[in-house]
Amino acid sequence: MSRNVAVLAAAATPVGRLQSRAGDELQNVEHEILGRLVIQAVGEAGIDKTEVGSLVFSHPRVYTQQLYFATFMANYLKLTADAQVVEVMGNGMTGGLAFDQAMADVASGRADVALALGINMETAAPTVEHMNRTMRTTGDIDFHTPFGFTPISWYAMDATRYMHDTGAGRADLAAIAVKDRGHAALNPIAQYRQPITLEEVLAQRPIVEPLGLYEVPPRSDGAACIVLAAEEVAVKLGRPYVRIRGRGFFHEGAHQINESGGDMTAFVAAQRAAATVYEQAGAGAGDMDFAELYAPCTIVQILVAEALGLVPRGEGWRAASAGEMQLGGRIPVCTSGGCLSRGHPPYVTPLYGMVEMVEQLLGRAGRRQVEGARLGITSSELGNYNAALLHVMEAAA
Amino acid sequence: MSRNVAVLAAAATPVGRLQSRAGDELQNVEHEILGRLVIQAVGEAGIDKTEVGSLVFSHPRVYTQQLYFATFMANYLKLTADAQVVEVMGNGMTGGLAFDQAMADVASGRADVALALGINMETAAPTVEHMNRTMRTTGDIDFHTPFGFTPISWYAMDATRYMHDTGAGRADLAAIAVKDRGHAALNPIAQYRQPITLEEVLAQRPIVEPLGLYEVPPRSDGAACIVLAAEEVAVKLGRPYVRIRGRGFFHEGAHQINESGGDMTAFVAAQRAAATVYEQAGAGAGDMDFAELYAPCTIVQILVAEALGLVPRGEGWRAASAGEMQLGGRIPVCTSGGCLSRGHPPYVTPLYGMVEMVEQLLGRAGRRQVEGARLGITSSELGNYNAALLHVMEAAA
Amino acid sequence: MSLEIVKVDGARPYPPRVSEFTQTFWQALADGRLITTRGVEDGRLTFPPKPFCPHSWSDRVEWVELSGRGRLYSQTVVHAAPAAFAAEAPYRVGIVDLDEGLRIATRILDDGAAPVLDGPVEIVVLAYDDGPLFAARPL
Amino acid sequence: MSLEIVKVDGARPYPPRVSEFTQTFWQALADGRLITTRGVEDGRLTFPPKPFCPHSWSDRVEWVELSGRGRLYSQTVVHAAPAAFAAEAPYRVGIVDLDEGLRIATRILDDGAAPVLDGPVEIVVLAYDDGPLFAARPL
Ligand SMILES: [Zn+2]
Ligand SMILES: [Zn+2]
Repeated sequence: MSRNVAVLAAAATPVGRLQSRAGDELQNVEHEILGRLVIQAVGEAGIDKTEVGSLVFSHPRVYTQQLYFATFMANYLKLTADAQVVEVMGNGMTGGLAFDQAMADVASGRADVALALGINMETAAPTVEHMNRTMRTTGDIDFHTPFGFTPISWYAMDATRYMHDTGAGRADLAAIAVKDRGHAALNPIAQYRQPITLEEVLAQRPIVEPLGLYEVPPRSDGAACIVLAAEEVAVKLGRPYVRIRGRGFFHEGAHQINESGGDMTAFVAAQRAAATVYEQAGAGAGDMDFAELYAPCTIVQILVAEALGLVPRGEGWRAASAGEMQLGGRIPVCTSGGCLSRGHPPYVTPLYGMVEMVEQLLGRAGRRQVEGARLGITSSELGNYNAALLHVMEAAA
Repeated sequence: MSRNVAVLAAAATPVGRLQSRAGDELQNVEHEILGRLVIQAVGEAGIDKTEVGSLVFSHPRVYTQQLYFATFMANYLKLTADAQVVEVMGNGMTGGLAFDQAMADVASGRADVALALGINMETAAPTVEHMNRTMRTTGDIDFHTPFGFTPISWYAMDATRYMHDTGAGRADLAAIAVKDRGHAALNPIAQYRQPITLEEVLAQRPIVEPLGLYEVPPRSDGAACIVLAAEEVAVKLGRPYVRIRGRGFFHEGAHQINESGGDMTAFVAAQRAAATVYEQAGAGAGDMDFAELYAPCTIVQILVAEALGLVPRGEGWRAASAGEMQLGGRIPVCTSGGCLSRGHPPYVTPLYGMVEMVEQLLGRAGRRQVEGARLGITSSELGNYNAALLHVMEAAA
Repeated sequence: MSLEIVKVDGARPYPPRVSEFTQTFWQALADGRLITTRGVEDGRLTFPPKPFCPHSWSDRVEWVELSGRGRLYSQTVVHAAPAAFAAEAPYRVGIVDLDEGLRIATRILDDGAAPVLDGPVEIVVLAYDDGPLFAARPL
Repeated sequence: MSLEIVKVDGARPYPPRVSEFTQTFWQALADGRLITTRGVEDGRLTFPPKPFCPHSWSDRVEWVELSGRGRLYSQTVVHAAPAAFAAEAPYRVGIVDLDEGLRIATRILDDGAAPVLDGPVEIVVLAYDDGPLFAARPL
């Protein structure tokens, strides 16, 4: 990076069911929800709207009626920009790419202040119809989809293989769901906050074996806005901020499976991106105080934590069961409650990850605060973690 | 920019009707078309696939069945990337943003080689149905679309106002269509190559008054891939290349109309972006040897040429009628044939503009070669040119 | 300052969405009043109405009634229409600068002849069976 | 090396597209042969078949027949299925490492019991009324 980038503020709606049905007399419209968040976040940052130079949106879902949403929003907010106004799209990485692009605009000097923002509305679409579309996302529609693969079926196959290779049992994976719910119970913007037991998780109906209902993500709507700026802007403002210490990306040139074989549960892309981000940050896995990972299923959280070196390879399930990944443990993971309990509005899920980073690093996470949180890592992904985008951030009080 | 960026090569399919109908036994699939172009462009660049670090795609149309197209393509081509793999979207600016993002990845040092690429397939969708969607793009769906505004209706209102303000007649605008067809006749990848007369243009049925069928863009499919690299990579290769000299962007915080009023035909965003790009390039409008503009209608080409200072404000119609904007004229504009005759596959149209820049600046434009072309400017837009993205490039033989 | 209400048979071809916030506007329109929001602090108008002032981002806004008078800035006739509007084509749309300094886009009611740019227009309510829209009519 | 052809009533729930290039694959499959492409210069296989070698980007490729034998790398049973596949749910899908070193994803035919990972499987043709798919069956 050519200059340091700070995160000044973040705002998000509680995750849940926001989308109106087509016939509803009064409609929840995206621009009103997101507009409010932009004004809130920029206000909290202490920035004037004229200072914003870049608007990087996560592309909205197909259900969003107002198309060319980014430029529509620039008009709605009467927000000029001299760096760029753009929507980015990359599956589960979408929100991460928005953040990353806003960061790049600041780092390169194109903009002094940039917004990464977006809204994901989808819960009014019935799940079986929604899946008719999402099955076309996570696989080759001619050579995978005709067999009936769904997005989370790939993660389920990760689980099957991982259990075979490591000896982990179903309960060892399910422990992640219990832990995440415990975190969500402490997060006011989480979708599911009622604590659950391991027995309850194991008793749920199967969705994609061996994963049951509580081990796969719920359907969620959400919206968020993150304010990034040159560190010199942050310093002038004189308030606590978050400094981005490093960024790593890798795409392994595969989608769901690698035709050349290999260890599917190794999440090679996350390993490679981690090497880069730790090098840039000048810090290693052992230096992280917490991690907010993009992990739509229990198994994914274990595999990403392993790939990032936060827990030993093949031993993540033991770390989870031993409580190492929970608040108060050695390396708290997904203190927000994660995809499973904070909720998973896919295209903005990584932005919710950034929100949690900011809350933790500014010491504003309330009852779920990681004590002494100084350094954290966040992730997002394409496919079955065939690509990973990572950011390491630190508190700059 | 932190380091100079070169364009090494470009490949594109002839613009036309490529999309299959749903029922066709054999389907033209996007990944086969685009995959071929990637291999061709990277091959012509003299680059090995392992050197590519960034893949920036224009988001495909909603008709594209294979979703998460970018990561699917990375797999199809077995192309790893350590900078990013992303789809970008911004209306008529989409292809321009892909190019711009690939450039930024190289400039910042994230990647030594980056691809800007994409495919736009839409012609199998009947126009009246297609417009049911596009009317939701270029306006507020609650406060504009209910009145029946279509994307090109805004340009038509530019024309009405411009004629009122300047005294230009319909024939003065229509002259652009004749000129562009003359250029397209010399372009092997143009969609419409049969020369037309002014009388023929004026005799076409009205589409959005005062514009008739030949003054508005055709429906088109297309695909392109541009190879960008650090200038040091280009120098090492020892072949002619194109150097990017400057980049300008501005969004006026409005969408189609500005609620605060003002001169709608001034294209303020293009004026502001032009000031930036000329400053970065260290060259002015008068230094440009040619321009390849994003101009979906005759009137737009005149107004952008004026906003960029290529012709005097309010006098572009005189310059057009006097032949100044045609090949051999003072400042040839849209030597490719432009949106009207080269064709207009919207999300990749700006990439076709880059293809023309490369052909002209490398002296490979054949019978439509601008003699001594050293410096050129290209544009793309959001809305009714409420935002503009400009690049100035030069030949580096 | 009541607007003329013109009855139109049938439903709106592409009805606007109504949110909890914008319902105030649409209800007023149905009653023959064109209203929008104004920033309380800076007195600046916006259209469409918004729950905040887009100029200053203040959330202190108030509803105000507009005169419904203005001048025609530009216009066109749409011949090639989307499926939703095919039955109405060709139809005239335009851009109007309201006397209060707001630029809006709307349908133009005419007697077939092209209206004169910069000429005065008035806003009328189009009362469809399923709800209101508005339009500008040359004076 | 002919594959067993299993007749399935009805049409494929989500039929693959067939391009001028891939029709060779689908026609062979209908005839009971699993084929793919191999780079002529480096001899490397790819799946699905491609008009170029994805390893070297050479366009010199040739069609070769595969043994249709391999081992099960992983599997799952899909209970929550998209609308297109709802009638078939629950159904088993999996990942197979073919003997030739190619990893593919496909439907798994089983007798109800979970197949053993790393166990041998064979590819069979599912002959639907509207065309073929393939599947793996534990041996
Ligand atoms: Zn105000
Ligand atoms: Zn090869």
